Amino acid sequence: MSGYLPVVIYLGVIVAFAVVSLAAARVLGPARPFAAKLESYECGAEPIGQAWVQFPVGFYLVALLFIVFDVLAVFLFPWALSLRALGAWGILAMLMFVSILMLGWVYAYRERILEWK
Amino acid sequence: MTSSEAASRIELDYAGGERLTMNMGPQHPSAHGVFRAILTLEGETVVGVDAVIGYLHRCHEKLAETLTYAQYPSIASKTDYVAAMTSEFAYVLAAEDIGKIEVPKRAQYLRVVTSELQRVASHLLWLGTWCMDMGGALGGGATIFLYAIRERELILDLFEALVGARLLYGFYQVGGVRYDIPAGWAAQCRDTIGLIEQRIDEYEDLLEGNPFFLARARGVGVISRELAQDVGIAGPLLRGSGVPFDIRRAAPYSSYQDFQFTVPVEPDGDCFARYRVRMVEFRESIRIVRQVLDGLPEGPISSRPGLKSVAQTRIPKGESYARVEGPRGEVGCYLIADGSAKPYRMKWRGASFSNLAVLPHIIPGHKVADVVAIMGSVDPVFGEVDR
Amino acid sequence: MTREQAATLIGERFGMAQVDGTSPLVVTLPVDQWVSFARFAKDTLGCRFFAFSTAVDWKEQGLEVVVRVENLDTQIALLMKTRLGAGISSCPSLAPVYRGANWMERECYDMFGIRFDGHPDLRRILLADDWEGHPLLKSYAVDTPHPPYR
Amino acid sequence: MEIKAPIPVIPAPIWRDIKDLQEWERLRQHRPVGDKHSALFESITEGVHSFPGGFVVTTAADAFFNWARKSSVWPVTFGLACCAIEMMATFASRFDVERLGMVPWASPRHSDLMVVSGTVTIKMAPMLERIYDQMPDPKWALSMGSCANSGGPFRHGYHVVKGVDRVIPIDVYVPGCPPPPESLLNGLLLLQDQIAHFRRTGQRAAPNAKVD
Repeated sequence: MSGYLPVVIYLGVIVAFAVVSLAAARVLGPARPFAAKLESYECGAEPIGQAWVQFPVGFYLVALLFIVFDVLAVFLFPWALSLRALGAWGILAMLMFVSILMLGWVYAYRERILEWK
Repeated sequence: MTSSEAASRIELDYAGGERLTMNMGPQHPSAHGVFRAILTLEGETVVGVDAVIGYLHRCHEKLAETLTYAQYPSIASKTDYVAAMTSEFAYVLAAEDIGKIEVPKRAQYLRVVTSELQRVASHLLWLGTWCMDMGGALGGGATIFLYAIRERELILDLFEALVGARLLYGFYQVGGVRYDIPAGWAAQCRDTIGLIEQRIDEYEDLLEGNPFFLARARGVGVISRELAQDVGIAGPLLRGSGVPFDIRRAAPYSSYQDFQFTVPVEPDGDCFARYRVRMVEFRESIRIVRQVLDGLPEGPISSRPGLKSVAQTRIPKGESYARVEGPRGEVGCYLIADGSAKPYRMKWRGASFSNLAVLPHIIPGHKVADVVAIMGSVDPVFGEVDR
Repeated sequence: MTREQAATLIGERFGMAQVDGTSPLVVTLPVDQWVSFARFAKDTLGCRFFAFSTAVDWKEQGLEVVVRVENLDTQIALLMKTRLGAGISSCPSLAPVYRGANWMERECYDMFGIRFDGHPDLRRILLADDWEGHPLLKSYAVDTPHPPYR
Repeated sequence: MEIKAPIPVIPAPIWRDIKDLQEWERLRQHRPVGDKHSALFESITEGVHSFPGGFVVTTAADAFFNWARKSSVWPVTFGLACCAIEMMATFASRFDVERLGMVPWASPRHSDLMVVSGTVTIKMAPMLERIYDQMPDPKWALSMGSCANSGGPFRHGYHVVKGVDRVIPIDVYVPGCPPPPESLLNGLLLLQDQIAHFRRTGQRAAPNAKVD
């Protein structure tokens, strides 16, 4: 059980860092909100039009693709570290995993999502 | 019709995506000063530009009617404050043209040296800010900016030794120039331009081998030859669109005819062409400066020596339009004198005003990121746009 | 096409215009021939480069609009002038002929109050849209205070 | 293809229907005069002061906060005119401001200092004020160049605001037209001294009689 102590301490430090920095900002920072300050910043001019506009779907798809390959990266790191222990099976498993994602990438490429029209 | 109604009137006809009206406002890192473009976007493509200028309108032309011929040149240098020498040059040339005031040969040569050095300094600032605008694509944003400003400081040291000021000088006066070059200035000038010449080759290797830079500069912001002349853009923009027009060659003033230099012309009129034209202009200006330093004649530096005689310059009745090839194009001064100590009317033809007027014609259809690249390649200076 | 040929051509085609000066050919025109002369200069004389367009306030004699166009290949420069007559402040616009005139004429309207008829969108370009008065007129004092910034 | 975009009507800035300076002063009061510490911080310091010798803690805290604020003042890049070119030269390689801990930042939301470098015109004044308003609160303003100090060579122009302190409260004035980078650095160091001597009660080291 004691093996998990460093993990708990590490989680504590992460949470403490987040809480302390936010609390310090709220306590020490002189918050003086007033109308002009809370207006949305548009290079100094009055905001024109609303931002709540239907965006083209291209933006969303690019974000989606990023998520997929980000998850891929998350799995690659620990795999790379422990590759020596896994041996040949590890490589085979990762190859299958990556090829599935490559399938998704090929589909995205053929659907011309990446070219910005 | 308040702005909210204007916004609600956005048509939904195009590909389902609504149009977003966005403000590339006066305070914008790539605005090169106080320029506000109200962009109407569909996704990433710009479909409409409404340029709003006038945020730096400092009443130059009205002030010119209240200041005498000796007072105004130092204010004139604030129109194109990145190239202050060539701005004063136009006003002084117009006044001398009306008054038929003769400028001694040495003063003409000094004027050519300072204008060409000013062109190199101004192009250095252009290169720096343009590459910083294109940001991360060129290796971490401020790389070229820090190099270019480092070189520009060397030229500002030369001007500080000559005039005492770094950016805005009162060097030109009606009838000649105010200061003569101190001892050792010529040698220091030769070293500086020699150093800058090698550094320019470094910048070219750094940039032209960079695929990001080529992708962002080639084929972006194409100005056709016909549109260029129709809107009246001048200088590197005009020569970048294939029109071989340079005032120093077409109508040589202040003994430019004594020097050999080539006028760079690029046919295809996009950002890369303008970049090529300016890089060649670096070397041509350095060549001119060398020729001037070799052939600098002796003699007086002003036909009206002493500040008193300058202060009493009376320009007889008449009018004239004098133009100078500034780093951004044709800087002109249309002067109407009525014989008193102050001009009756002074119209300042700023090169950047016309160069900026071409933007609403070429920006629609580009991406938002290209707008930044086009703004940088047009290189407007807003003292000259808003006057 | 040298300057003399251009001068003679102008003389025949536009009888009313006086032509003088050498480096810029100064052509003084009546107002009604303004747009037709501009089109003539652009097409036949080949002056496609639009340098600038401005105005001058001659107090009693009224406003005068000045336009300079150039032919970059043959170095012919034309300085077109037209006197609008005392008290008149409207002039036909050159924007349909030269696209460069768009912003320049907006500035003339902003500074002199000359209404250019035929101009696509005549708004103030340098001053705020609700600025009272036209500053470059001789009747406008240079330091007219504008509340709230004295 | 000629795409005609709907040209949005730009709403006139608020000062259009202001009759005179008094009404404008009354309107400008909408901005609470920001002191440099928050109300919660004040109440904590009051509590600490109730203990004997509590001043030791608060002065130490003050010194620490002032040191932290002084050594990382981020200027918003607000270049208007010729002084902006000299400001760029100060930000660049030879007269580096990053030695003072100043990172030139593009958006007012992340910056503490506004260097007004250039002529403030009447069309630009509302924009300048809005950007100053949108900066988070412990903020300072430095007026660079004689145009920003008092209108400078364009003082008699009809379109020029006779000095930027008619628009926003200014802490340091740097003379010059344009001020060479050395004098701008001198102004920035003066500002850092001013920040360093900030007392708990929130007054500036030298109260600016004209604005406060």
